[in-house]
Amino acid sequence: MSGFVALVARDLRLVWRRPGDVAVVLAFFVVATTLFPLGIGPEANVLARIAAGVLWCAALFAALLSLDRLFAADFEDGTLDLLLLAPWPLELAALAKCCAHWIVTGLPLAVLAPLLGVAFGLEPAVLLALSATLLVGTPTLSLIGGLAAALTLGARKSGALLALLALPLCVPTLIFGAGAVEALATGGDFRAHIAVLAALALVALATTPWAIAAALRQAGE
Amino acid sequence: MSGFVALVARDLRLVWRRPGDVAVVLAFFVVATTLFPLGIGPEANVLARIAAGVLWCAALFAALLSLDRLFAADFEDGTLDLLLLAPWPLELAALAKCCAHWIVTGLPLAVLAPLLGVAFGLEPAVLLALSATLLVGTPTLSLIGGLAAALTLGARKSGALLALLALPLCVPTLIFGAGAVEALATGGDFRAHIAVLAALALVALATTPWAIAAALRQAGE
Amino acid sequence: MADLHFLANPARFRRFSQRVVPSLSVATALMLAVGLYLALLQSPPDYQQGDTVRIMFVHVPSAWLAMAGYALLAGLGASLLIWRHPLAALMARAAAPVGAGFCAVCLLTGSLWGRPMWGAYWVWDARLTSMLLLFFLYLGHIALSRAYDEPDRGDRAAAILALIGVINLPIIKFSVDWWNTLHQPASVARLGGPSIHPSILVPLLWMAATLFLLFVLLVLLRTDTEIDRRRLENAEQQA
Amino acid sequence: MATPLLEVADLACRRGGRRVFERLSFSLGPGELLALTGRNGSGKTTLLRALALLIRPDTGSIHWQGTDVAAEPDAWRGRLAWLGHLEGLKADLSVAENLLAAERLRGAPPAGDRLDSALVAFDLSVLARRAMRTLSAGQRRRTALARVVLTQAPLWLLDEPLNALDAPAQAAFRGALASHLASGGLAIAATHADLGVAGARTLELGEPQKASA
Amino acid sequence: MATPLLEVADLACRRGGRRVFERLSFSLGPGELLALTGRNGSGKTTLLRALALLIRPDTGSIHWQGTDVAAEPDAWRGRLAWLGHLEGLKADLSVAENLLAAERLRGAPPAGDRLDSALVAFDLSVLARRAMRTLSAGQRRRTALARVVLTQAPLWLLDEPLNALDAPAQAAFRGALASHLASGGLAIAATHADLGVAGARTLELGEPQKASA
Amino acid sequence: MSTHAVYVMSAYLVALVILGGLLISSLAARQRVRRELSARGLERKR
Ligand code: HEM
Ligand SMILES: Nc1ncnc2c1ncn2[C@@H]1O[C@H](COP(=O)(O)OP(=O)(O)OP(=O)(O)O)[C@@H](O)[C@H]1O
Ligand SMILES: Nc1ncnc2c1ncn2[C@@H]1O[C@H](COP(=O)(O)OP(=O)(O)OP(=O)(O)O)[C@@H](O)[C@H]1O
Ligand SMILES: [Mg+2]
Ligand SMILES: [Mg+2]
Repeated sequence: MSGFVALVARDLRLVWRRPGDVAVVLAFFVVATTLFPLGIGPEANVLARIAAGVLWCAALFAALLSLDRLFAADFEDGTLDLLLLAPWPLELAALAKCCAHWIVTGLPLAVLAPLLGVAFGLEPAVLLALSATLLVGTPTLSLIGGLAAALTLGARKSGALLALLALPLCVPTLIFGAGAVEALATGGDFRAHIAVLAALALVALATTPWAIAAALRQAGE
Repeated sequence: MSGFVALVARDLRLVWRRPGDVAVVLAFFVVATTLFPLGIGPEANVLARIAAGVLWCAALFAALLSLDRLFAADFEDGTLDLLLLAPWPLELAALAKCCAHWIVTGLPLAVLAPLLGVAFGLEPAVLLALSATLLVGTPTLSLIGGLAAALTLGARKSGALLALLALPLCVPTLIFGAGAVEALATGGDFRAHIAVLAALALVALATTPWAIAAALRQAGE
Repeated sequence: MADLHFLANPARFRRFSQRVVPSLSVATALMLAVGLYLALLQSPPDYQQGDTVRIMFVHVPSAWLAMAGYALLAGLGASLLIWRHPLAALMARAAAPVGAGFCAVCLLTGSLWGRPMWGAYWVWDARLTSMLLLFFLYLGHIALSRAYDEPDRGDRAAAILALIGVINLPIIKFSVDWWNTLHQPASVARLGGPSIHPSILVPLLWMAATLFLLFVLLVLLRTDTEIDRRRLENAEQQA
Repeated sequence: MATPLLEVADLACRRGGRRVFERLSFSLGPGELLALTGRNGSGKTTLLRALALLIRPDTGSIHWQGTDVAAEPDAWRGRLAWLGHLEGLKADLSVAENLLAAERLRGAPPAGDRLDSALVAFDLSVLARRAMRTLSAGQRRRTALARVVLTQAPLWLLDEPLNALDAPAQAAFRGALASHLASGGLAIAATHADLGVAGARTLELGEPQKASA
Repeated sequence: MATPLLEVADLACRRGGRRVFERLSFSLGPGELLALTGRNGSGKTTLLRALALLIRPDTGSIHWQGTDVAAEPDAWRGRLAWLGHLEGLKADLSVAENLLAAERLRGAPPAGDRLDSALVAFDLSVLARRAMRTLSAGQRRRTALARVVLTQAPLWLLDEPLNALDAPAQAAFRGALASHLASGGLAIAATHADLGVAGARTLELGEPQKASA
Repeated sequence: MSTHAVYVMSAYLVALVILGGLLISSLAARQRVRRELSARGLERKR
């Protein structure tokens, strides 16, 4: 357990040493979101209609973009060997890395998204709902993305490969995340959507750490 | 000149060694495009309305995702030092790298995009126009993305930083690319849009190689 | 020594496949000839869908085989990771493109069916979408297993992916179903109901059996090739 | 010879389908150093990684105090200190932070004044607060050696520990190694140079057929 | 001493705001080897990078046959062979492909049978078609040395060339270096070990105040 | 066949191309690998 805390702390410290990295992911989120109005055109009714979907897609891309180095840096400089040699379960280490990743991306994304939603003309209640879905949904993205990052360790061109592996697995989260916001806006069952999101997060939590650990072990060979 | 050809050939050979890499970028393009209907919902009229914007944005992301390793691999294994020490202009080397990148991403993206357009319910003429705009527009993306990749060399989390740097610079291309398709669909001036796209490509060609070379020299220090 | 260990299971597999493949090929070819006759000539046009119903005879079996194929990948993945069964890796490598191929057939024939029936090659319907995502899962598996220099590592990484993917498949299917029912376009026509007329059911089942045999044949052939290829690589490395 | 703590029997490994060594057996008692030598590509790194359970050997067994290490991998890992070709140091953290983080990752409490003495031993005190990325090759290597010393693990696995070290740093390493051995520790080191420790045993890896000791 | 080809005058470099060396002057004639020695962090790598124009020196000048190299950087680069801490080899290409690609990148025609002799010289013939990523540390280093030999450049800049090499490979390197020098080439090599070349000059870098030669 | 024959025929054609392509490429790969094996004097065991 102390190793878990130490690993989260070390990753956060590494980020703290370069606060720009988080800023960059968030900035990417903002820029990507604003691209769509540029590509699509400024009609207000179309924009409000697609806002939740676009924001969720942008959050997904932002999370994935920041994931490609999750284990790669440790792999390339030899730290992964040290993690593999640490005398406590690798599954915990995997979880710690994903946890740190969520703290520095998922959490800020959830805070930031409502601000962008304003630009798409969303209602205050919908903005809150957007934030809530991201809060519940992004841990799943970090876990699934972490698995994809571990699986692609040592493979070349891992950026695009990672996205190819992670995106289909993230689809349910995306659907229920954007769907929840949509449900609130159109009078559907918001609660049920959030419950499904939470269930997805639990499934991911129960399965991915083992898979990530297995992937890391074979990357170390 | 022979060095230019050699560099393009070497990069293409590296890709040829792993033909999957190109396939992966294209697959990412396809997967990313399909995410939007999933986030936004399946209504055919909304989807057709936003198709050009979404496809252009997805092409942009695909190009950027595949860019993050453009110089990074050469940087990390010391090949960049060798390029810097090669007795011919670094500007040519920069151009060669971007050229190879365009051949393996921009070109296939332009071929693939119309097929995806079908899923959004676009007309045949619009599909052709989409392909044409991508053909003229993607070289600009490769050049600008190459500049961003060079600027972020040695920075950590370069994936997101790269995207952040490149995206704003790519906005004009995106607007005129998506705008051209839109213009054709709504009876606007398609020719004028394409002309602007071509002009943007020429400007990029005339400026970025120098900037990339400067950035690479900087990274070598 | 190690070569013998490596070949222990593959050798047995090869004896088996060599006995089966010739008769299997003949059986598949004969059944295909009969099946095509049943599907294209003998069976009557549907009263509602006209001749397009004939697309069903390839479309539906490919859908079944594509789904069964991914389950096979997951099973092979488990047997590679848990029992380190050397043949499992080779067979997974052989089976993934075959499954992806059947998935592509299902998607494309479905599209070609959709155009006359729905007026569009593609609609964002639940079934279509989840099939598309299955195709992506196949692509990810294929790309991952070939993304490494050491084939063993690609095999194991892909095995992990297949296991997680198969957990996710029902989740994907269920979520896509729910997603779609929110905005279901009313125009989606669907044959079905409990009673399919025997004049359609017979060719359908016949083609399903035929394509199943083809699937098995392809996997056997490709596994055989993978064994040889692995031996070739080993020989190259030893040299 | 002291009673063997570590017993390796009949080990065989392959890399990329090629047999690197086979029928390799040796044992090591407290206070003993085993120097791995051999041509480039003879399998020194491979052997070290197999001992650390980072790669799975083809055949063979590794026993520590009579029990198979594969049975309790976490306990075994707790007994190892590892120095690879790659140093495993974060470019963005300072020397001291890197050492502290490595200790904590092993689950050990922060090192306190042991840290200071390790820094002094490898002449790193003035560099302690410099970011790793600004260090020279030898300075990085010294930091990695300080991490090895800090683990207080009974068995050191070292891959070419003298690489990039200047003469005083080599002497510092020899001193640290000697006191590790004197206090009953074990060490296995791959090297092309003389480690300069009296009474070291040597295992020369060669062509697969020849390897044994 | 032969007439100097390379003249370095009053060179000073800083890294991260810290002065590494200053007032460094030396000259080198045909057939001469300059061994850079000094403590870890004394600036050997920095000096080599400055000579290759990879970093910009604070003050000072570098002349080749009397002309300032900064005036014609491309021509100067054509005269250099570079071996850094990092090898600059592509993990996905084979040994032979890496060597050919490096040659072509220098703008030279494909090396032909020179390639074979370089492979033979460093005992790489059997590895020629193996992908770089499957090689051991020393095998990689030998490939990098073969690349240096292939350039046929008059001035070799080598950063710790003996790293990770086994004894036969070290001998092969010494032989290649000797014949390079015998044919009138120049070489500057940072090293902590003895390069084993008779008549080599040594430049010891030290604390900034002390550096000069 | 009547109105929609185009779609039916192209559906069967697509299936033929994909599945036939799989079959042909499988056979070709098998031939190629076997030839290389025997070129190396490694006749197939059993
Ligand atoms: C790209 C488009 C399409 C895709 C991806 C697709 C996918 C599928 C899948 C996965 C199944 C198997 C379901 C199961 O047995 O569990 C299936 C069955 C079926 N599809 Fe499609 N389909 C497509 C288009 C169409 C069209 C246009 C029609 C006709 C209007 C159609 C009619 C059927 C029928 C009749 C079945 C069998 C129904 C049953 O036995 O449950 N499909 N399709
Ligand atoms: N990842 C790999 N894939 C395939 N073969 C490998 C791999 N790593 C090493 N090898 C091969 O295994 C053999 C042993 O390599 P190893 O790294 O153990 O050698 P070493 O004794 O450490 O050599 P060096 O002195 O050069 O470091 C070498 O022939 C090498 O080419
Ligand atoms: N990127 C950098 N930023 C700041 N300082 C640096 C950087 N690189 C090196 N230094 C510092 O400059 C000095 C000289 O480093 P250099 O790498 O030239 O040493 P060196 O003589 O090659 O040492 P070694 O024998 O360890 O390789 C060292 O004190 C080092 O800490
Ligand atoms: Mg080694
Ligand atoms: Mg140095």
